[in-house]
Formats: sequence, C-alpha cells, structure tokens
Amino acid sequence: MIYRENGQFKTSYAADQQIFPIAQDRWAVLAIVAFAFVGIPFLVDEYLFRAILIPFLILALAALGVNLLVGYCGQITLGAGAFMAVGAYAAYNFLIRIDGMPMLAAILLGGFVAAVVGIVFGIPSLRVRGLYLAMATLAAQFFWDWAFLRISWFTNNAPSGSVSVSNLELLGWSIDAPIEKYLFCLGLLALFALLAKNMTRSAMGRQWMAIRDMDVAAEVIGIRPMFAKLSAFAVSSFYLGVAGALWGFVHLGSWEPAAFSIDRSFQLLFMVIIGGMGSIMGSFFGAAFIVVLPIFLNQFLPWLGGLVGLHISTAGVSHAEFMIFGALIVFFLIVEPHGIARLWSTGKEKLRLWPFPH
Amino acid sequence: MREIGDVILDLRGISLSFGGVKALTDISFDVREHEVRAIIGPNGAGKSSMLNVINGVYRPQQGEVILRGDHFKRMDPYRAAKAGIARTFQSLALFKGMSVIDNIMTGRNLKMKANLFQQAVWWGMAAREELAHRAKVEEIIDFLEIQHIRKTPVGRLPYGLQKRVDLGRALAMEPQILLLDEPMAGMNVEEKQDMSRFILDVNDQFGTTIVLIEHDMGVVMDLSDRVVVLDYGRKIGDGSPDEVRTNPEVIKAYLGASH
Amino acid sequence: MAFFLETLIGGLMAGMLYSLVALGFVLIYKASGVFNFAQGALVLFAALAMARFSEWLPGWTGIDSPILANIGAFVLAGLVMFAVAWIIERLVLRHLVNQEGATLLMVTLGIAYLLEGIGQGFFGNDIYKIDVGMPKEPVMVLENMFEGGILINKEDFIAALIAALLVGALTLFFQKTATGRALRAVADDHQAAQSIGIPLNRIWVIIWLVAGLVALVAGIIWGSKLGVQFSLATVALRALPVVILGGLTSVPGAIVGGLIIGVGEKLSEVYLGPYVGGGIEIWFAYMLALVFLLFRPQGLFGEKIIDRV
Amino acid sequence: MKTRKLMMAAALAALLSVPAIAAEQFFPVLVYRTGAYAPNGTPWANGYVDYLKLVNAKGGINGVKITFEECEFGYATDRGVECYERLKGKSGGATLVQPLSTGVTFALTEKASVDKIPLITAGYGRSESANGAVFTWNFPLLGTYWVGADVAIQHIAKKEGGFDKLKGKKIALVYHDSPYGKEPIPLLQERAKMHGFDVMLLPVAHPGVEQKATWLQIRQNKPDYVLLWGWGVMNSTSLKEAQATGYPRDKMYGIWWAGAEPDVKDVGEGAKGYNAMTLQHGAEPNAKVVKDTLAMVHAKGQGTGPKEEVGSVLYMRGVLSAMLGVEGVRKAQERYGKGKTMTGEQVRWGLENLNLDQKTLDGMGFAGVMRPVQTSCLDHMGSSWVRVHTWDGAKWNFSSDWYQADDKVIRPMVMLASGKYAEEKKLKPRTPEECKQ
Repeated sequence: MIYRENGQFKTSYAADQQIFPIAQDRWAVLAIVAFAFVGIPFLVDEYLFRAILIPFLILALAALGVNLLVGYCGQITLGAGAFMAVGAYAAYNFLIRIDGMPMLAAILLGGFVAAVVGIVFGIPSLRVRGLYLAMATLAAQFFWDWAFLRISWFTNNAPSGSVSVSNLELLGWSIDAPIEKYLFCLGLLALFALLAKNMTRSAMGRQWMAIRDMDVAAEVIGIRPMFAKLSAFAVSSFYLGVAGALWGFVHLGSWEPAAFSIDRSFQLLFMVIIGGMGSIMGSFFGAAFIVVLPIFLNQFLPWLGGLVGLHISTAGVSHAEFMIFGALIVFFLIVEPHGIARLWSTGKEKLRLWPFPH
Repeated sequence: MREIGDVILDLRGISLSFGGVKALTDISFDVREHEVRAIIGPNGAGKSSMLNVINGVYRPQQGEVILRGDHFKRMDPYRAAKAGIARTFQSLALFKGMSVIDNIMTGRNLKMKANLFQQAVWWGMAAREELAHRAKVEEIIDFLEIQHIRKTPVGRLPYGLQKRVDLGRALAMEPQILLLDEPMAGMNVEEKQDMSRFILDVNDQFGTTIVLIEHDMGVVMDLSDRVVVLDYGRKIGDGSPDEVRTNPEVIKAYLGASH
Repeated sequence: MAFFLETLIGGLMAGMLYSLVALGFVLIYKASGVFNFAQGALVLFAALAMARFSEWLPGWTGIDSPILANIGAFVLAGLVMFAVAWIIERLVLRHLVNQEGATLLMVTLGIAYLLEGIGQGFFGNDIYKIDVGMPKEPVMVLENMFEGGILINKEDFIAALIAALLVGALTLFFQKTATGRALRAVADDHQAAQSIGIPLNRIWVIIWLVAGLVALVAGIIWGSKLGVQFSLATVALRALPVVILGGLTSVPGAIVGGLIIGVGEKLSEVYLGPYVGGGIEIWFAYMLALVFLLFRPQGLFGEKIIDRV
Repeated sequence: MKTRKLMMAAALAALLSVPAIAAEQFFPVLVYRTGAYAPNGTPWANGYVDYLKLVNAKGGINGVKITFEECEFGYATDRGVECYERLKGKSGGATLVQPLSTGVTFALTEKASVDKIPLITAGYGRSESANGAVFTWNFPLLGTYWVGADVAIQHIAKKEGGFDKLKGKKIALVYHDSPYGKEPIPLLQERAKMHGFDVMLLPVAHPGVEQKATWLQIRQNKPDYVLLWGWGVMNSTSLKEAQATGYPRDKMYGIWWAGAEPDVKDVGEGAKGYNAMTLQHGAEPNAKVVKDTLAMVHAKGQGTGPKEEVGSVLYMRGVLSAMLGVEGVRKAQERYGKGKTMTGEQVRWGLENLNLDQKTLDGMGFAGVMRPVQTSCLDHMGSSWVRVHTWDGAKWNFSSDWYQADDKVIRPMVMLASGKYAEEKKLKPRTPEECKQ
C-alpha cells in the first residue's frame, strides 16, 4: 500500500517527462544520494572506501559509458578498457606537460581525447556489426595496450612504462584522504549519471535506441546511422575516458597499461549485462555486483568452510570464486537475460500492486 | 477538401537486381499530389522493393526518381526523409525496446534542433523542444486512439496495435508522401476497417499523398484513386481501379498466381 | 630470401595451429549460433585432463608404456569432453533457445569461468607436460639452395599436418555421414531441421562434443608445445581474428583465415616490428582482420548479410 | 541462569584476553596461486609461509608469535591493492608487505608510505628504490634488476675474456612487455655505451606464449647472447622456441625470475646449458633451514605445499624473503623492546639497520645459501651478491663465482632516477642527519 502512485495525477507533459515520474521513486533516490554524500562518510572505514566504494564508483561510471554504447545504441564493444587507458594516459599528459593544469580539467580533457579516439575506432561500426564489430573493438584494445607500452612519449619516458600522479587538488581542495577521494568520485558520478539520464530520455537517446532496435527503420525516419553510432561511441568513450583517468589518478595513483587490459573490458561488459542493458540504474547494480562479489566470496568461503570444519586453501577459494562467478553469470542469463535492473522493476511492479494481486 | 494535383513523384525506368536476380525491370509510373496510389501484384512481384527504391533503402541500377522536379539517380533514406517521405513497414520495424510515445517521438527527430550538450543538461531549448513535440505526439496518439498504451513498450503490444504505432511514427514526420507497406496484413475485418478509416482521414485531413501496397483487393479498390500492377518485377497495368480490374494481363497474372 | 621463406613457412604453420582453435569456434557457431568464447577454456580444460590423466594412469593401472598411457589418457579426456558437452547442453543451452546472440556470448563467458575454475581446481594449477613424442629439434632443408638452408620447426610441421588431417576428417564427417548431414541441416535452418525430425538437443551435444574433441587435439598440440597451464586459454584470443577473417560459418574460412593471419602477423613482426619497437603481432592480426572486414563485412567465406525490410 | 551467564562471560573474557598476553606479529601474505603466473607464484608463497611457520615452531621472534593471512590476487594489480587494503589493518596492523609483483609494488609505493608499512621487494620492484633517502618505505633487499643486468654483462665479459672484448658484440634482451621486463633496459643501454656492444630489444606480450616471431628475429640477427627477462610461462616458451630455432641455450642468461624449476621443468633436456642469475641462492635441498623446515613443519603435517617442492629455487626465494622480514622485526625488537609487537614504523627501522653477518646467517641455517646483508638508512638494498647457475637437464647447478654489481655504474643511475622521482612527487629526500634519529 505504501508504494502506490494512486492520486498522483500529472497535469502537464513536463511532469510526466520527469526522470522519476512516481513521487516515491523520486524521494527514495534523493534520499539514497543524500545518504551517499552525507551519511556514508560517517559510517564507513578506510578499507571500505579504498577497496570497495571508490572502485565501485569509478567502475560504475565506466559501466555507464559501456551501457550507453552497448545497452542503448546496441553496438557491442570488447575494447572498453582501451578507452579507459586512453583517458588515463591523456589526462596524465595534460597534467604533467601543461604547467598549472587543474586536475579536474585534465581528467575532463582526458575524456575528450578518449571521445575522439572512440569516434575513430567507431568508424568500423558503420560497416560491420554484431560479433564482427566486437572484434573490431578488440583491435582497439590490443592496439592501445601496445601503444602505451611501446611509445614512451605517452608515459613521459618513464623507463618502466609505469606512470604515477600525486598531490591531487581541486580548486585548492587537496584530495588525499579516502573520504575526499570518495566524495570527489561520487560527485562526478552523480553529475555524469544525471547527464546520461537526460541524454537517454531526449532525442539523442531515442536515436541510439532506434538504431539498436531496427537500424533500417531508423534510417527511413531520418536518423543518420553514422551520426547516431559515432555520437554513441564518442559519449561512451568520454565516460570511459573520465573513468579511466579517475581509476589511474584517484584509485591506483600509479598504473601501467595492464590496469586497463582486456580483462577490464570483459569485466565492464559483464557489469552491463548482469546489471541490465539499456538501464542507467542497471549500470550501478552491475558494478556493485561485480566489485563486491569476488571480495565477498573471498571472505565468505573460508568462513563457510570453517563452519563445517573444512579448511579451504587460498587457491581453493580462488578456484571456487571462478566457478561461482561463472555459474552465477550463467544462472542470471538463464533466469533473467535483462539483468538485475529488470528484476528490480519487476519487483517494483509487484510492490505497486501489493497487497492486491491485480 | 482534397483535390488531386500535379505529379509530385515520378519514377522513370527503374531497374533493380540483387546479384543476378532481377527484382524490378524498367518500371515507370507517377504519383500525383493528394492522391491515394496503390501498388498491387502477386507475392514476389517487387512491390516492397519498389517502396524501398522510392525512399532510398535500395539503390536501383538504372532509372531515376524525380521528386517535385528534382532528379535523383539514387535516393538515400535520410534525404528522402528530409524531403517529406515517410513509410511504414510490412514486417513490423518498430523499435521494440521503446515505449509507444518514444517510438512516435523518433518520428519528430528531424524537427528537433537542440544539440547533444543542451540535451544532456536538459535545459533551455532541449527541454522546450521535448515539451512541444510531446504535445504534437499526443495529438497523433489521440488521432490513432491509442492513449491507453502510450507508456507500454511496443514489443509487448498485439500486432494490430503495433501496426497503428507504425503508422503513428510515420505520421509524426508530418510527411507529404506516405508509403504504406501492407498496412492491413494479418488483421481481422474490424481492424482493417479501423485502419482504412485512419488512412482515409490522413489523406483527407492533412492532404497527404499516399502510396499503398495491399493484398486485399476490396480495400485497394475502395481506397485508391489509381493502381499500378506489378508482376515478376515488371509493370503490367496502370490506371483507375476499374481499368485495372478489366485489364486482361492483370487477370491472367492473378489467375495464374492463384492456380 | 632464405629468411623470408623461413618466416613465411613459420607463419603458415603458426596459422594452421590458430586454425585448429578457430575450427572450434566455427563448428559451434555454425550449428547453434553461439559465439563460443569458452573455446579457449575448453582447450585448457581438455589439455589439463590429457596431461593429468597421462600422469596418473600409470599409477592407477600399473601401465608402464608411455604410449599406452597417452592413449588411455586421450580416451579418458575424450570422455570428459563428452561429459562437458552433455552438461553444457543440459544445464545451459537447453534453457537459452532463441535468445539473442549477445546473451549467448555472455553465457559462454560464464562457462569459460566455470571451466577455468573447475579445471584448475580439479586438475591443478601448476605447469604440466604433455609428451606425445613430438620432435623438438629443428631440421634444415634446401641447404644446397640457400646458404645455411631453411629452418623448419619439426614440431610445428607435424602439428600443421595433424591440423590438416583433422580438417579433412571433419569435412568428410560433415559430407558423408548421416549425423554430419543432420548437423548441416541444423546449421542452415533450426526450425526446418526440427520439423523434419532432427532432434536439436542431441545435435547440440554432438556439436559441442566435436568442438570439445577439436579442443582436445588443439590442447595436446599446444600443450605439448607450450606446456599445459592457465595461459593456454588465451590462445583463443589469437584465434579470434582468424575466425573473423575467415567468416564465422565457414570451415575452409577458418583454414584460409588462419594461414593469412599467421603469415601476416609473422611477416609484420619480423619486417615492420623493429621499426616501431616490436610486439605488434597481436594487434596487427586484429587490424588485418579489420581491414578485410571493411571490404567484406561477413568475412572472406561468410554468408552474405542482406538487409530485408 | 545468572551463574551460567557469568561463567560464559568469564570464559569469553578469558578467550579474548589470551591473545593480549602473548604478543603477536601480523604478516599479510599476498599470493597468486591461480591464473597465468600460478606455477611461479605458488612455490614462492609456500616457502614464505613455511618459513613463518618454522619461526613459530622455533618459538617465534623472541617469543612473539607470527600470525599471517593469505590473500589471493592472481597477479592483478587492482586485486593486489584490494588485498593490501584489506589486510593492512588486520590483527593489530600489518608488519610489512611483500607483493611479489612489480605492478603492485608501483601501486603500493605511495600508499605504503602513508600507512607507514614497509614494502619489501626482494629481487624485484623499482631499481631506483634502493635509495632509501627518497624511497623511505621500499626495501629492494638483496638486489634489483639493475644489479641482475649488471652482473649478467660482467659474466658475459668474463666469458669473452674482458670488457674490451664486448665491443661489436650483440646482446638481445627478450623481455616481458611490462614495467618488470623494461626495468633492465636503462642499465643495459648504459653498459652498451661503456663497452660498445649492441642491445637488441625484443618485447613479448603478456602472457608470453607467442614468441615465434621473436625467435625468428633472433635467428636472423644472430645475437651473441640472449638475456631472458620473463615470468611465468613466458620463460619455458622462450626456451622451447630457442630449441626449435636452434639457438644455443648456453648463450642464454635469465634473470633470477627466469631461473627456477617451473621455467625449465617441462623443457627438460631441451633447456640443458641454460644459465640464470641467482638472487644469491639457487636450489638448496641440503641447506639446514630446509632440513629444519622438513623436520619441524612438514613432518608435523603443517607443510603448506608438497614436500618435494621444499628447497626448490622459488621456494627458497620465498624463504629468504620471509627471513628478511622476520629479521627486520627482530632487529626492531632489539631497539624497541624484545617480546613486543612491533609497528610498521619500528620494523622499518629494523629493516634499515639489518646487519646479518655470515655467522648469524649460518646459525639460522643459511650457510652456503647466502652472503651477508647490511642495510642502512640510505641503502635499502643491503647487498648485491649474485651467482650464476646452469640447468643440466635435471637440476640447477652453480656455474660461477660470486659477483657483485658495479656500484660505479649503478649508483649514479639510482641517484638520477630517484632524484627525478622525488622531484615529480615533490618529496624532500632524507638527509643523513635525519637518518640518525
């Protein structure tokens, strides 16, 4: 009875076009965001910040980027990690090569460079699609893996090829403590999530989804596939680039190309599929699931083994982690191919009708 | 009221083939402003290919399309859309993952001018545009009597309603020429009546020129002003419904096809 | 010239080895429309089974002869692959009929994780040896034509021969046997095949079994070359450009694609690599495949994609 | 009812108070027992943990028991960072960290100094971190990659009959394409300038199973020597390709991470004659510490890995690494109180003031395994002794005398690189005065 929209009549199209048309949703989301900004910093210890929350925020941003491309525009990518790498290394170069470059500006510029690179590697999408396109994006992955290892200019001629950034500062606010890093990432994520939501609910988003659902029909009503696809690549890569820069600057502090390897690309795709393709909320679910699950299993399995008097070795835990992770993916895809976001909305649907079944 | 005007669309000597297979051979016919023009013919006659040539999905090897006096060797879908040609599809080509409103809103795409950044911040022009076009889309929804399903993802709708949404999406473009590819295929009698009414209303109220492919002869003869008959990619008849009905070659093709 | 020939031959042979892995992709995609990202994991799994069984068998049964142990291990590993195929069909594919390609691809990624976990957990995660008596030393040929002759890697040469034989056998299997014809029918049209009474489920078990056996052969060859350990699963990434170049549905495509990619990447690495710092062969293979794709979006031998409206 | 509650409370209190009485020292253990590098990571981890168990079996560090917890990170940098974050605060705080991954070392270098946890990277990590004035929390004990590369060149020069004979020679470096593999390049280039030989760089992409083109190039260019800077499966693949292209294995020299049993085991005879630098020790089945471990740990069924592995090269690397950490704690106790739990900061002092002379080492069972180590506030490496060992088809045998890296070559490079780092990070290097505190 609590979660009902009865009596909420909309008197204008503007009210109907809101991000969360149902009042309860609006309040719940506002409360969660407020809690994330104000509540969590007081409740959480350093480990949670550094090992779970910060990676979660950054990877959620990256997953959002992948979701815009894969979930909304229907272009499969297996090279997401490469665009994170481009963002990270570009931001690094802006920061160290231009005196007085503010950190935030460097990160955003990194995003823009990634967007440009994204457009270039999106060009094959105009001609090839589906699995063949996925392979084209793999080419991007391997190329940039190589480029950042081999072209020493990108790494400021660091002999080892590893670069590092420190003394993060935003308008005089020095971002050192985990809590500051957390708030910085959270702020960026909230902003970019809002922008993404706006894009997807306006003309641009409809163009992307039209291309995804039926590209020939989209063309016939005057959507230019080239513009729609490349803009999706650009926006997606921008998000990935910013996320990559954050991953390098804020989370790792010092990194090498392996931080953005093909494993990362797969991981991001997993997040989108498990979380829910074509759903902003799904990107968050997916990122949370993938970040937390291995850590959870890692701690939970030995404990579980201990309960039944079984000592599980480190390797055993890790193997079990592989198996459970794989099994969960398979299970999810069989039970709900549209991801956690769909489960969530089905649940809401039920709640809306509760306690009356119809 | 509507009054049939000059030739608005003229097709001259169109030939189209896929690999070695000839789909259309040297076909010419014209379409006048405000009229309802039907293309009929047995299965595989090349009717859909004809529509695809008109709005540039297929590129003919020979011939040209003349639209309001502009000659096009090859049309492309974007230019066709800009020039005011809209169409519906035989096998449904709706955007399945999107709601009815969003599907019809895509039809307003060409008329929306806000750029990506304005859309991302949902401010000024972008927000105003969304509102204005939403109002327009609601008009179409009212016209097609599909208010109750406006928020439903089209993938979940029954076939007949999907056909209506398809029409709605085309209408949202405010087209001058509307190409309808078997708008009534697979419908029951009642649905067919509804659809016929919508088509005539569109033609009547907005003066939209309509090019129509249909199998149901009764419907075709009732609705259309002039009819083109295709068989195996060649034109075998052209004229008023009555003329076509008595054309011996047409009769032969249809009898042959039914045997 | 001699060196160019050597590189060329090396590339051709490497290409044959890629083809062997690519073949697994093609078989499964052809019959079930699944792009099987778990092919690499299958190779690892099969090789682990083979290596460990040949190590354990003498202890279990008292067989001394390494040949018998190898044969026994091959049979056992084959049975294991059959079980894997059966379980995958039972627990996974059966529930995913008519799902989208992306979903199926993701499922195989899940299967890959599962296989990697089970394989390492059950068979161990050290580096193991498969010794089927492959010669390791090189031979020199055409010594009277070129100074120093041309070096041929005997092991690769034999591996390439085996790969060729396997392709021949598979072609025969597809053309001449009833099962093969049923497989082809399924590949052409699922529904039509079902309507004439071909049991889809059994066909899927068979095709995954065949792919598993191909993975076993690939695992033995690669495992004997590289040693059996986790990285074996990554050979799948080397085979991907081959599949793409050759076309997802074509067995000959997998072979020709393999040869082109093999030669292309070795020549590029040897002749282009030194100018840009080396290590270019992986992305060069992908770029090469990509360039081909831009001209033929369905791959060299793939079926042409026609848009219907 | 009430009494029972009271009793339970008392029991609980007793349980809780026990650890408080006996001091404990917590060692986080970052390992990789799965994934592409597991064959190499596992024996190291087993040796590391076995040694900690051995110390406990012998009564701990002056009575302080060692506790430890493993965390698997699969050689992935971000997982390694997560492990570090998870374990650093556990059980009263981490004593020190040994990540066994150059990537994780890079990522932790700054975090560790904030958390005040010493980072021991025995035989890996950043070469310039030997400068303790700048890298105050890093300890590349026993040797860095520059030491390894320098000795490799010295050894080659000796075989050729002097450094002047190196002129015009060609030396190829086949390396893992990562920060790890790239570390030796600056030193080799420096030496190449000094002696007039050519360096040919041949990167191999992770994980290193595709080297055909690399070895074709070696066959084409016929370098006089090949240095191998691989890890995991890359090493055995290199040896197999060398065999397949007919490159003489006795002209190949590996770094100490490319000179253990997993690298040559499945190549067997094919790797005969292959050489590798050692981080002092080789395979040491006869060392007293190994016998002690077998008797006091494995015989009691507490062995971490299989018995056969005890004493193998990477196992010994783990033992040495653990020993250095334990000795750091012991040294710290000498100053801050025997039998007490040491903090990370105190352990750093201990590691900076290590002075393990031959007698002490021999007493601990490391006779013949290693030579003395003496660190200081400015020198965090402590020693640069290296030997060469050679695979005879079945086992590793030492094949050279002891070498020491040439300080005249390495020192300026360390100072230059660490100076650049300090400048980038806006760090003020410690002065000798500060060190005395």
